[in-house]
Amino acid sequence: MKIHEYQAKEILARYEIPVTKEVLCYTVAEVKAAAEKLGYPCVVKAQVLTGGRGKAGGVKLARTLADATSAAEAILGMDIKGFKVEKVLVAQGVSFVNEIYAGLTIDRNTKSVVFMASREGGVEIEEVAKDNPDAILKFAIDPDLGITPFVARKIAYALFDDSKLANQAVVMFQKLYQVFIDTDASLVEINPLVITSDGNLLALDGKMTFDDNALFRQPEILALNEPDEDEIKELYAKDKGLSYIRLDGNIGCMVNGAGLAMATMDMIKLYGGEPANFLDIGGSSNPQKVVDAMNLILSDKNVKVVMINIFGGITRCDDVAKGLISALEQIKVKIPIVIRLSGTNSKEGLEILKNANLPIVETMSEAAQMAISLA
Amino acid sequence: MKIHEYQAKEILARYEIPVTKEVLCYTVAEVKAAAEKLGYPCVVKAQVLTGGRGKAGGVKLARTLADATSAAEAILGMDIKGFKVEKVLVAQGVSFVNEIYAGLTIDRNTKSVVFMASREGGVEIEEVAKDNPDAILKFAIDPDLGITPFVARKIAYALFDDSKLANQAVVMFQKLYQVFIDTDASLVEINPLVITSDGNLLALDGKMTFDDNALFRQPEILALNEPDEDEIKELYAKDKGLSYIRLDGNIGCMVNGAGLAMATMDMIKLYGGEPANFLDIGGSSNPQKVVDAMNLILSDKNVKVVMINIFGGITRCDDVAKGLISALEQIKVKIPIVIRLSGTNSKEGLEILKNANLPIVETMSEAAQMAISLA
Amino acid sequence: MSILVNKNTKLLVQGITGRDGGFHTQKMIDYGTNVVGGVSPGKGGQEVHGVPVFNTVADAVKKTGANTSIIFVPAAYAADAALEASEAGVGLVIIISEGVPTLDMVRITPYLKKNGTKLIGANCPGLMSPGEALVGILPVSIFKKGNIGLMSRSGTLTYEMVYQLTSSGLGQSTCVGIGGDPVAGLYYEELLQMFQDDPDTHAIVLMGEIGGDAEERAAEYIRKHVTKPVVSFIAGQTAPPGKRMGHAGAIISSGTGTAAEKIAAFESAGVQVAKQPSEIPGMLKKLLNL
Amino acid sequence: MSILVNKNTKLLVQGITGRDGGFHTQKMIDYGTNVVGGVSPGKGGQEVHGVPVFNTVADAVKKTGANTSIIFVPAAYAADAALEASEAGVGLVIIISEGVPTLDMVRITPYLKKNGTKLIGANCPGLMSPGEALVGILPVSIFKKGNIGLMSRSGTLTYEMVYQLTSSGLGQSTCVGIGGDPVAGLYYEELLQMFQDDPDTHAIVLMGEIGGDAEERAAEYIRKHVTKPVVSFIAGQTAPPGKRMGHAGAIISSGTGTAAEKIAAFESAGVQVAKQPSEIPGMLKKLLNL
Repeated sequence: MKIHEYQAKEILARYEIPVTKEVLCYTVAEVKAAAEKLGYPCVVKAQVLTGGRGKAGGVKLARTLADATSAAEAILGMDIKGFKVEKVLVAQGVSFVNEIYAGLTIDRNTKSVVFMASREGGVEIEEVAKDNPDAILKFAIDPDLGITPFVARKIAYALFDDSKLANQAVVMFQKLYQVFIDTDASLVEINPLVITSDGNLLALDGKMTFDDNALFRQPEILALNEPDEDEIKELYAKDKGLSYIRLDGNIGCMVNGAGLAMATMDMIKLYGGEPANFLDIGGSSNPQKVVDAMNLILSDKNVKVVMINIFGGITRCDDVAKGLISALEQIKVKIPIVIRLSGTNSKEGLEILKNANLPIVETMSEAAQMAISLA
Repeated sequence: MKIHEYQAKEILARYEIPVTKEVLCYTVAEVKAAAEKLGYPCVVKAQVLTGGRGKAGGVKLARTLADATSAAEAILGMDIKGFKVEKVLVAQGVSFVNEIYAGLTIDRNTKSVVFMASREGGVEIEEVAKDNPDAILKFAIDPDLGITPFVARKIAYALFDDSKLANQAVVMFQKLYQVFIDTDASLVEINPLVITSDGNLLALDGKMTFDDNALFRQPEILALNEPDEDEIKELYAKDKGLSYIRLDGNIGCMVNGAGLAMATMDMIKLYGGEPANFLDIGGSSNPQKVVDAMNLILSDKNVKVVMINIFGGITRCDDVAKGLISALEQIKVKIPIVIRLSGTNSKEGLEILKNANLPIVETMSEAAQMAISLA
Repeated sequence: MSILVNKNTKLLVQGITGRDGGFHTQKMIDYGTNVVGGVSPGKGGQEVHGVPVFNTVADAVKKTGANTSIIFVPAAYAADAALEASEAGVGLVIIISEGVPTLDMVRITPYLKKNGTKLIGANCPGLMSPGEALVGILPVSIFKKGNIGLMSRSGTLTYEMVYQLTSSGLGQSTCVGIGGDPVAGLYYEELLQMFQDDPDTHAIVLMGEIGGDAEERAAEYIRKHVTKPVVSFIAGQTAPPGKRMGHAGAIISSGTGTAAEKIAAFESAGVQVAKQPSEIPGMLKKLLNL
Repeated sequence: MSILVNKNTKLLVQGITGRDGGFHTQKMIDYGTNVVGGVSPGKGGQEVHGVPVFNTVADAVKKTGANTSIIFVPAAYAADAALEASEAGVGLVIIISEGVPTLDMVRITPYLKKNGTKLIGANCPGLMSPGEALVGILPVSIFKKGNIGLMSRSGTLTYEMVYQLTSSGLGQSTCVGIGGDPVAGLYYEELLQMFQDDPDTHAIVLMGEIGGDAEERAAEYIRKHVTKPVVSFIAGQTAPPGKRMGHAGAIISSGTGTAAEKIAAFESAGVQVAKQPSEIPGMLKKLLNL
């Protein structure tokens, strides 16, 4: 789950990590008032749940009220990678001498939280990683210890030559790790973390994403969620135990298992078709899921055919078949359906489908080819 | 550091561990009011910082107001092992079917916190340990994990056959460990932990002691301290960086190092003398410490001679010597002093003492024998 | 032979009294897996499908000598269940549960390592050694005893692959679903080594996915340590960038983890990569001269 | 020879810029110990008694190859300093600092063990291998190179004992002050084994204290594993029960840890126990036929 910059910085501030003075605004009038209050220069920043807003013109410096006004007019309502800008953050301009990168994420290889730090902050860390990988320091955090003071010192003295800054960083980095752990984050990033002209550390930007699997125990984080239209559908799906992502094609897919779902999409594309969605009905065997899944697929008006690809493991084929029958009784499905069913209780499942006179094929590639021909 | 039962139970209650309803009382009148409020039967319990109050008559059951009154009159002001009872706890009588023991302490051998549990609660655990050691279950807690739910379940299902009680215990035991960790305890004990007649767990008694080394980071615990007269002296000493325990003899001892201090006492006893105190001036070399130590020794009017036994390691003999001269200038010491000084900078130290014309001997046993002859 | 699970496996089922735990316990018993006990706190003393249930893993291990445990408990409790199995001396733990918080996995990893407990999963279908033991939720009917070792980040994709192999007459030594979560137990490298060391595995199928760099690392490992033929398939070749496809593992972040990068890494390590699973049996037959 | 510290010791001093750290650094250098560096965060680049100071132990180890570290930092920071040394690969850490919270020691113990770092202390005087190295705060003048190994829970009692040994012409291989805290690093058993294995240690002196059961365990260990002569002294024989004598270790709790119990345990393991330290040299001479 993603949150906005302003939300991330509110969390950082709660942990006493210094952030810029700023005001969240929804209208041009609010931006004007905020700019007058904060003084100049100030920065007007689009709040959208996607990266690359800078390049898209979503961040503007304002030296005057007129600047702030025109920035607000330009940014509010702007479209950034399909996201409409509905609010902006007006932040006090800060004079700084240096930009640092500090971020925490999960490292699959060491199976631990890793603290990434670089003296080359202010740009996208992926670019630094590509151009100058040695400029990124990585510290795997022992989960039994966390960031103890000595670990924080190691990072701090690698980033700062000045011991006053290092001391500030030691405190800040320990808090940053605490934020990560306390919120079940998957990313906590301050970029840039600046050294102000008066020699203090300050978070100019903040980014946080969270582990969806842990949201059940993070009600405060969950409350920050602001899903867009597609995400609402995805969340609705998640709520039903489904994993759904809308795509642009016309072949609706219902598959159990993410890998098989991806392979199904690959197969459709391989034979020249276009999948309308990724839809994983997951690893449990509740018939209602199939009903929900069918509703979800049919809510997309582009869908011309539904391809069902079930390989039964924990999901029993007879339950899938019952769910299908039930779904087709509830919803009038006017478009063709192609079904491929195999695995646990497949015999019972196929029997049920045969009785209901539904089209069944044996292999994935057959199913894909038939679906394409019917689309 | 020790605290009273009522203080321990206040801490347990803060962690939502169920404890008996009770009222702390300082006077007979307060006990009467409390008993009337809580109802009968109730229990009147002496609050003293020592064990064995039960055997000493410090715990009495009251079935009527008259009982409560006479219990209060008997217990308030009572002397238990040299501790005067200044307050009592009046606790609601509880009907129970079984008594359990649950306690946490530090185990030197596994170097971890150990959870001790026994179905034979209600008596002193040391007696159970002696008579029926198998009745005490010990679970060393991995410090990296703490009491995770599964560890709590292991303990709970070893103690309880009923799963309702086990479930209560799982929650309680995790909290009990949290109390231990959060407060830097050295002992947290519920004995008895009873199963009430209506099938719930309830702490009838509570005992906690704390790690003196950690009190610097436990201001709330430190605030609970109620030292007696001897302890005030000991605390005063601790505050000065000294470790002092008053004893009944007449030979004052000033020694650096606990082991050497004990060996010095042993030596005095071996030659037929009686030490007046244990006094360790510790491992640093601050001359003021010697002044403070001398003041402390001389505050005991039984002291007839002072034996100073210094072996210099981190404590430099020249500092000790300077401190001695300084102390003797400040205080008019009318009783004889025997000094034995050896180790780091001993040459310089001995030189200083020689100039001040103070009596010096070479070995510990000589010093002890001379001190005894002068006492 | 096989890797990890076989006829000597003495299996414990944690969460045996749940719907899925109970259902798959029956399936595993039907296949001939030696299910020696189940664990469900508060239900000790009961029986499920003739299997005795215990309150704690420690009890169960003491009474049954279990050496492997499969976990079906709800995601919020799965990590603790794995710790419990490890503490009780279980050498191999399989977490089937889906949705285990990542930091829970991070927290338990060092403890399991310290105790020498191998972990498979979470969020995986488990293992199958045809003719030896089923320790998981895989559909047994599609398997056939043989000499292909298979590992996969995806559950159902594994079944798909096994189905293709069996249909082509290629049996399997062991099939391992390693799970799709960001932090998982045994991964490609450890399993590659086990298959390399297993005399009855003649070739290895590695089913990969977009996201992360596990396939790239596997390619490097194969180059250095694996002499047996390895073929691969990467799922998600046509997935749109930046979208999370169910598995947390399957995120294409800028510049790393794309299907193209993984395929290139494999090919440079001498691993053939199939365009669709159905190509793999043919590739294997050619490599094994069958 | 000697145990733990010798001419190959490359010593780091954590807290070198403090009063005690600086003072004892000079003493150790004077004795000939190879002090290669010091650590004091924020003071990297300075020098103390000619020794370079670093901000972190990792830096110091990288630049100096230090294999041992002695810690003089305030008690509240001592455990973290030990973790830092261990993480940086230091194989032997000695905590001199007094007053380290017990739970800090509990927390760092598994980490040091995992990293293979040996710990001495906290709240101890360190080690001395006469003629080889001083790694601690022991007064060098009283030592003499020889063949007696000595270990003690008490600092100054160690000096007293060494003084008696040296006065009687008995030199020492290594003297170890193990510290008097409830949770400490290397203890009697590990050190007994090291002395048993050290060819230049001919006899062992074990200075015990009331409280705990470490002496009883040591007696058991000696019975099973130690063939060299061991003599002992127990401090606190006349201490009143229930009182804490400075060392947290020295508490007589009901029924365990009394001097009488410890003496009985030692004697039944064939260890002679002296009534006062001055008897020990005579006992040793008799046992060694000197």
